[in-house]
Amino acid sequence: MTESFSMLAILPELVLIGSALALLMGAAYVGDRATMAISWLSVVALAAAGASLACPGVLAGSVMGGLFRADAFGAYAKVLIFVAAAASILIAPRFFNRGGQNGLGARAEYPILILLACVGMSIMVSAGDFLTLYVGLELNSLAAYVLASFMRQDERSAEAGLKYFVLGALASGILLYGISLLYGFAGSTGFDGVSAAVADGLDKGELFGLVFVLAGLSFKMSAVPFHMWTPDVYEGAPTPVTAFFASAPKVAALGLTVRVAIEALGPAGLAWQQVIIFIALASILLGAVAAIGQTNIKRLLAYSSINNVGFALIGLAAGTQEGVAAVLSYLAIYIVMTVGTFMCVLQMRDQAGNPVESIASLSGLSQTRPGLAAAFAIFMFSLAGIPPLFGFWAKFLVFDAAVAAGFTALAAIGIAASVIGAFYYLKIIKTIYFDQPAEAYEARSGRVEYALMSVTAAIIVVGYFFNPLLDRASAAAAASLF
Amino acid sequence: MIGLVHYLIVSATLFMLGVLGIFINRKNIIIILMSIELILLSVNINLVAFSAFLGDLVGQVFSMFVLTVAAGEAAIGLAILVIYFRARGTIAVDDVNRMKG
Amino acid sequence: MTGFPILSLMLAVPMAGAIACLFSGANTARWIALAATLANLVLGIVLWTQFDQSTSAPQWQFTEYAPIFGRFAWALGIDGIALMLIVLTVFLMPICIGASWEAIEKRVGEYMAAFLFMEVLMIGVFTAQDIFLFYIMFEAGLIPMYLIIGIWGGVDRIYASYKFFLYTLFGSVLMLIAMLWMVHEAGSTSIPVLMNYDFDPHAQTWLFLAFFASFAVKMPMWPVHTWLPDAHVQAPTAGSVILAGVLLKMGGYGFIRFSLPMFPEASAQLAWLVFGLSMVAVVYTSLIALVQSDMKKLIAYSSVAHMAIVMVGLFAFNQQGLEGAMMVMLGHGLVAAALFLCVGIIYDRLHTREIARYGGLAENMPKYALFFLLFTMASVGLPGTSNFVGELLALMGVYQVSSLVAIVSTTGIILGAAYMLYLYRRVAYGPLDKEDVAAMPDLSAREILLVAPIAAAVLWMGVYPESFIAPMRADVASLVARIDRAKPEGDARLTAGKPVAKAAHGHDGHGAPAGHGAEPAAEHAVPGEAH
Amino acid sequence: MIHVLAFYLFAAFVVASGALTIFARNPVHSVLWLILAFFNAAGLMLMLGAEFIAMLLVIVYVGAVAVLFLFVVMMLDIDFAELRAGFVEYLPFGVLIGLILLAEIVFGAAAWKAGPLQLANRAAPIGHEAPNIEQIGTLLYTRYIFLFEAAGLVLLVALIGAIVLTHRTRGGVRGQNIDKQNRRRPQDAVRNINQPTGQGVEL
Amino acid sequence: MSAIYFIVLLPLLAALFAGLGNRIIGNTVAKTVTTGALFIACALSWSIFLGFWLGDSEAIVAPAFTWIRSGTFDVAWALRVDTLTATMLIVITSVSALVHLYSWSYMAEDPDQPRFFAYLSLFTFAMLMLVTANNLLQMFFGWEGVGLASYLLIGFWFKKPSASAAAIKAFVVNRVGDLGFMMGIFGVYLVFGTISIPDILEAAPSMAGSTIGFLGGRFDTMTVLCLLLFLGAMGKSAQLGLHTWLPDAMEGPTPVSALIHAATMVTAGVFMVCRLSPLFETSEVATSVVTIVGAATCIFAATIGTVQNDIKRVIAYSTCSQLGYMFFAAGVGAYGAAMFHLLTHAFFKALLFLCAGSVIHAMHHEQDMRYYGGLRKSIPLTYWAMLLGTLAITGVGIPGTSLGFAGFFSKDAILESAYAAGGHGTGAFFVGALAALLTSFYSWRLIFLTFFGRPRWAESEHIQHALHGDHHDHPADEHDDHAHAHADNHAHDAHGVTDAHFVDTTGSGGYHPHESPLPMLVPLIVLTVGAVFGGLAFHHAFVGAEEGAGFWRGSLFFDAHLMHAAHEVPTWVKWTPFAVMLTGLVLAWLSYIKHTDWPARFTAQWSVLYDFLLNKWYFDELYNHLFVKPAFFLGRIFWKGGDQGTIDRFGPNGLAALVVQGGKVTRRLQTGYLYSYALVMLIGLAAATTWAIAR
Repeated sequence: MTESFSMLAILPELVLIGSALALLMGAAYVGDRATMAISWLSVVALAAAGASLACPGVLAGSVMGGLFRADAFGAYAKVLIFVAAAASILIAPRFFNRGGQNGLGARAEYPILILLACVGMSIMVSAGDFLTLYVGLELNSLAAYVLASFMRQDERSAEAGLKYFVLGALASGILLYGISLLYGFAGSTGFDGVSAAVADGLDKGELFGLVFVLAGLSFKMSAVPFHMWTPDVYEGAPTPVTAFFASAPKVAALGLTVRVAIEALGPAGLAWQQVIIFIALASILLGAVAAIGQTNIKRLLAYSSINNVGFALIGLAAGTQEGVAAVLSYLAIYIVMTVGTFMCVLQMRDQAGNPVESIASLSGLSQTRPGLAAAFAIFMFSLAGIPPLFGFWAKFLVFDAAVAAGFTALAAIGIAASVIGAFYYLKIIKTIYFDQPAEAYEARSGRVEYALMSVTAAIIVVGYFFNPLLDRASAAAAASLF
Repeated sequence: MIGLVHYLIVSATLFMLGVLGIFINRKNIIIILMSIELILLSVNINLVAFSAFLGDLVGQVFSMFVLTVAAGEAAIGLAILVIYFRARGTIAVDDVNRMKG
Repeated sequence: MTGFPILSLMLAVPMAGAIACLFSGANTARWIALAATLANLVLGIVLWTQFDQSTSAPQWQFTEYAPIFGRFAWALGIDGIALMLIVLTVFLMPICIGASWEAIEKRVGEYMAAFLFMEVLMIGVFTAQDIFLFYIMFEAGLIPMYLIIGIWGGVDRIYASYKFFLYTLFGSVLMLIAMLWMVHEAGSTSIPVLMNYDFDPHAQTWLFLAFFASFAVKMPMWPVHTWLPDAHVQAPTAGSVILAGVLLKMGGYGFIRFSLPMFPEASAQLAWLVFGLSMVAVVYTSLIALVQSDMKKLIAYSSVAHMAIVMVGLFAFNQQGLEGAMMVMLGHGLVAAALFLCVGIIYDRLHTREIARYGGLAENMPKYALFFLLFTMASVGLPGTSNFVGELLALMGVYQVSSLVAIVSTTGIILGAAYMLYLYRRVAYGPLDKEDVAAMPDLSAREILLVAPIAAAVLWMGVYPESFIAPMRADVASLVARIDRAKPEGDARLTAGKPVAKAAHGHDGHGAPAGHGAEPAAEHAVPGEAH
Repeated sequence: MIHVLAFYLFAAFVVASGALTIFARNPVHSVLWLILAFFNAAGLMLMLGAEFIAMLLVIVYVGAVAVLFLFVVMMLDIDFAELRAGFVEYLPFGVLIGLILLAEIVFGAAAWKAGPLQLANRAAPIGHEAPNIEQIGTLLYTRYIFLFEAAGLVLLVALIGAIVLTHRTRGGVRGQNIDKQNRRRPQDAVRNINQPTGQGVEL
Repeated sequence: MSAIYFIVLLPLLAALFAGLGNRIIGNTVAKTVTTGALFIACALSWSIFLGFWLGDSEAIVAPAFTWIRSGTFDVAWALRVDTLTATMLIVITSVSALVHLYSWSYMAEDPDQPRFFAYLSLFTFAMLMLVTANNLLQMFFGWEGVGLASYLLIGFWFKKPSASAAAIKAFVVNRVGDLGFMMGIFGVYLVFGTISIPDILEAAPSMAGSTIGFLGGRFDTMTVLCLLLFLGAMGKSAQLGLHTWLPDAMEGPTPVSALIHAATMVTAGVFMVCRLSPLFETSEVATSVVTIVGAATCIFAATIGTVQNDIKRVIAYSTCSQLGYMFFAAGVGAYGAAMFHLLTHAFFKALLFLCAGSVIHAMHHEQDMRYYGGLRKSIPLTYWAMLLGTLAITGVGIPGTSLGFAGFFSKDAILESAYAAGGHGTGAFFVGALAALLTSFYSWRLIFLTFFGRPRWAESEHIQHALHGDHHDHPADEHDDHAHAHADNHAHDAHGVTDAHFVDTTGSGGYHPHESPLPMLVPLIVLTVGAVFGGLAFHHAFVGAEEGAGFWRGSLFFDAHLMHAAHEVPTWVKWTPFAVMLTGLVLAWLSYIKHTDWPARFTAQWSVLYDFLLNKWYFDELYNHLFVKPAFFLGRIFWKGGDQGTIDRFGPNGLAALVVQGGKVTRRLQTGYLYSYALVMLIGLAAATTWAIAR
């Protein structure tokens, strides 16, 4: 292993780390006055990191003795992560400046923590070894714990952070325990080694390790039954953070799960597929059922994200290259929808500019803010998976993969359950379009939010034209795992 | 003789104690944090034991990383605990349920 | 055919109109919508006239193909069956716009946009040559309809809109799974290719049931019809018109385009299910229609009964049944649409759909009464009107399969007469003793412009249905040929006659049946239709 | 023999003190039990030949983490008497589940060596030519250098997090401003005046 | 012979013109155009008929254009003219033209005259389409078209609830018959592969004796087909079981009753059976059924006719009864006789109805004969016309000679044929004879009650209203006993009878009926001519054993042997009709002239029988309980209990409630407590581990 080679392979991470450190120094010296600049610089850094993926030699394959995989799969996931992270950074200043009940104002640590979380997620999706996985995951998690309780004087934010932390730590404990079992029984922490070990028969210890690892990863993905933290954390965390949680870490966690499942546990397919199928169906069902009756939009979106993870996992359950490609496409579309939806949520502010989260306050939005209402409706229909919006295509792909792999019954049950999900998305549209107008929201929208909302909505509407591109990208990414 | 399985049993017991510690007490969040440390300890015992019996150093290296991260986790956890206490004035587990449903 | 992408243009025109409507004021939106729908009507007529009906013509015409969507393609093309349904759609759309001209006062731009979008999707459903493109268009129709019912609907619009949406969605999703399976099996997303692919008969049953779930809800068939009365009643007039006029036809179109040609064995095997449900539907919903006190609900239930006749026609596996089913769909599209318009016209005046609130309208609204009567009679299936031709052929078709099904389904004409005339009696006949009813003015010029074209079409279709059957003939024939291998045997099983028996009767000479042209009794082969 | 005895001693202590950590009423006691558990665990590790990890455990955990806990417990001036004693109502159920899980894990763990030992997959076999710490060091700084740095980032995040969350500027506290101190010049601070006699001093 | 196009289309064009022009063109134009068109059509029809009667015209088919083509099913619009059609043409156009004319006066006060005339012309068009049909479907078109016109005309005074109810009843009951007709068409197509009438008639004998599966059983093919088609005929011709609509149809204006419910439409069934006679001849069962149904209807309707008080209802039941004659004539194979009776019946029954209309007109829309009496002096022309009509219907004539009124020839031909045919025919003969007795009785009863005795109209509310000058001019309320609005639609009211204080010495209450105006009388006179001489003129052609075949020229199944046999029946058979006619006359005379207390005594003595007859054998009640009420009841059950109570409750609503409930449960599980979250995770983990162990 030549070091220069490896350094190029981790170029995106290096870019991020470097800029995070530099910006941290800057923030320490200039203070919170520089928040805007640091935010934009962070976005630039993310863009640079993303762009660096295009450098020749970055996709070096397995480097550092198998610890790190700089492949197309990782690159694909990283692009999604960076995009989502950039969006979360951009929308934050306005929220913290005006929305913080405690008047703390925007703080420079926010973009930096996100950058560091991105480093963690980058490492996660490129992990080729359980040790890499663990470090990346913890880097991300620690930043996430902090971000969840970022509005530290807000009781709910603190509670969100606390719950997230405790349960997250428990989950990583479970994960670690599983890793230790796998290590002991497979004799290696490397994915290749584990793969080689499970290839010649799966003994009980390895199976236990597998179960524990999947349980730990399920927590990260917020899949049932390890989802319990999600609604509370989504509700309590500051909205930009929630937007972040709902997007980038989902990609990282799902990407990681896919990689572990295929690269490390691939030969034990039959075993983990059953677990994943159960998790997927349970997530779809619970996400749909529990969302009904929610009154808080962020909470509802939390259940929605659980629901969506279930759908994405159906692609993984297929266990085929096509299925993995479907998961990746799903994630891309999901990111666009989620970011867009949260842009809409961020514009829910009362006349005084304070954030509003109750669904009832959306009543009659179509008459007071038609543009916002239309965007909201587009995202809701899309999340419900109604064509011709792009969200349908995401579901289409995973079900296609499942059917192709012979899981027709799974696909049928899953898609039938999606109808339940449609119910609560419709409820929001109903509130927006059919009900009598409630008190109007603040008329002004943040330019960034509005732009992002419009762009994402446009993508959702004309998404099918991206199909060839998306198909090619996700197919290439998936191919690198097999 | 003392074999690997002995260590694994000790570790599993510790693990279960840690997990139990999280949900059986209503008293104090700090104890929950300590339970987490117990879980990590059990993992470390596992790793080191496997490392020794496999004759492979990776387990010990892994264990070091776990230690490092655990320290960081503890710091963050306590920080969150502190701000929670500041905001709510309590750290009783029973009181941490402003958000539910 | 012409290289000009007329089908894409027919989709683009209302699409552009819809976007324009979203951003314009009320009055502008109305005119934009009218212009767009009229333009599409013109295009539809062009399409009809340019459609090659000769026997040597290709089945699929005006085809377009552009693989721009990755896994599926922008593939359009029509046969005669689709052509007629498109013509129906473009014909009804301007009428819908006109019907909403004054009735819709709030959020006109969005309303018109929803309707135009609806038109895009309806035409899209009928033109799609790619199975996934079809599905997308098919499902997408839920969105505008949901909004139309929910925003501009009646008192219980929210319940109705939910029910409409979720019911139909639930039906459709299983179909998607079946489609995915089929595409993997056959390796093509092209509908024409799939129509000629022979699926394993065992798999066909499942596929058929999955498609059935979708189309049966859409049709709607008993017992999954209950969304329809609610949706119809709560939708604004034009919404009901489109629902009854075109949306229901998508189910029938689905059966004719997918279920029958793709799964002939399963269709034959499960025909008893279709027949059973349809027979129940005819009697059950007709009786329910009899006791309704809400006009729209009554007509909605009558739609269910009519659609049941479509179903029996479709599963008759012969030319008459299929053409009859298509004709019922077209005829019902016109007649139910017109009846909803008629209801809408008086609803606009009195703002109630309660039948008991009306009475004696023939007195003060003679023109209205005339049109209403015409449509009532058409709905009843009076010969000379559109519905008769279809019902006759459909029932005739199914009679060749089962006389029992035919006879039970035909009771629909008795019950249909009962509930429709009972409705007409309560609305138009009787003393004009309510002041507010008496104060209602007769049809305005705009309203006459709405109903008169439908009336003309209803009569045209009744008197010279050849215009409508001819374009479909070759396509139905090829479908019949396709499904012939699975054709169930009829219950008639006619035996040969014993003409000798007749001689014993003892009459000779003058008694010989000497009909038109007394040719000697040539040996009369039992015609092809009878085995 | 001594080996077995030592194992059981350490094992018993680590389990017992772990349990007491959880069940102790007073959080301070809990922390102390935790420390004891760490010590015994370090003993177990020593027996396994992982000297460095054992030392690390004592230094890092006992020296830093546990003390941190203790510090926080003290700092959060909690009225321990008020903390409700007792356990949640579904404790038996939870414990039952826990025991089942434990039994299952043990069952699974006992399967070790049931299959062939996977020695071929080892990434870093323990050599005998160098002491444990040296081997670990070599490994850390070569193969695991990237992750080692990343672990540093983890700590950095923890640092930033802790500061971001808990640091607050209190009113009334006079902090030291080094920059200001450094910029201070004598002419700013000192005023030379010719003090006439017989007059009061002007301050 | 393209005249046929004009004959058929003129009424249609006139109808469209009058109907669409309606109030724009005004009454006079509408009346003139429609009546004019009908008279032209009538003239053309007679020219065609004469061609067949006297000349040697050949049957032709005048094609128009394709109607329905589907696979091998090919139906074209075409107009067929042969003797049978020509006969129907003259019946239809003549009666229609006369009724048009009659309505000028009768409907003079109605505000909706263009509509009325449009309907009349529309009816005529439909009827013509029916009789000129060359295939079963076009016949069905006409069939339904006349049904529509009948519906519209019965409900012409749509403000009266009874009228609109009667209209619906007529349509729906007819639809029951149509169900059979449609099934018959389907069956014919299935069996023969075509529905062209000449083709199926030609092919029919070859199918005799074959069997077909129908509703799970196996039956003789031709029997099934014939009976299905006959069901249609029963509905249209108000045969027993499907007759209930006809008496109610009298709610329509009287000219309508004359045209549709006496002369033309109701005979369509007979026409159909005759048109398809070769088909029916292939099935003995079918002809037997036709005979039995006809005979049963014949006697059944006659019994009811004897006790009705409404003048129009008496005639309506009489119509029903006469239709029964026609059917059993057809059933025994005497199709010529059936058609003959159809023809003569058209004249005398139209005459009777129009006369009744004239009476009603004179009596200020009083229809109850109990309030008539002694009218022969006030309205002599009507009296004489009606008397002659009655002589015709009762079949007065001298057996063995060629002297007699129209009904004499036709009814005797039927009875003799029935007797000659033997089998069921013999029974039909006796039933027919008994019915003839009753016919005679109720016809004379009508005459006596109306024109003889003392005036009894002082009690009539209608007359009262007329006298008291509640002159709201709405004929729509013609029969409405409890309505206050009443018509003074006639000239005589204009000159002040209103002031006449009535001294109830004459029973007239001071009201003096006047004879109807000329447009009403002219049709009466013309029809009287037909009723008197129709039989004499045509009996050779229609039923003559020798001439018949030459006249019909194969347009129906003409059984010359039977006709011969009919002429040679025993003398007592020939005299029976005469005898029973006389008996009926005497009975009526005794009851209503001589001993006017007899009827009251009879009703008192035989009240059960009387009520049974008065209530029309309780058919309406039976159907009401058997069909109408259960239909509404079931409808409500299906709606409330089925759709709402079961399908929705357990279907969408049930699922939705289940899901919502599930949502509540899951939300309750989401307690917000850390430890419960951890517990759930633990349970998940334990479950997965258990699965791993068990695997």
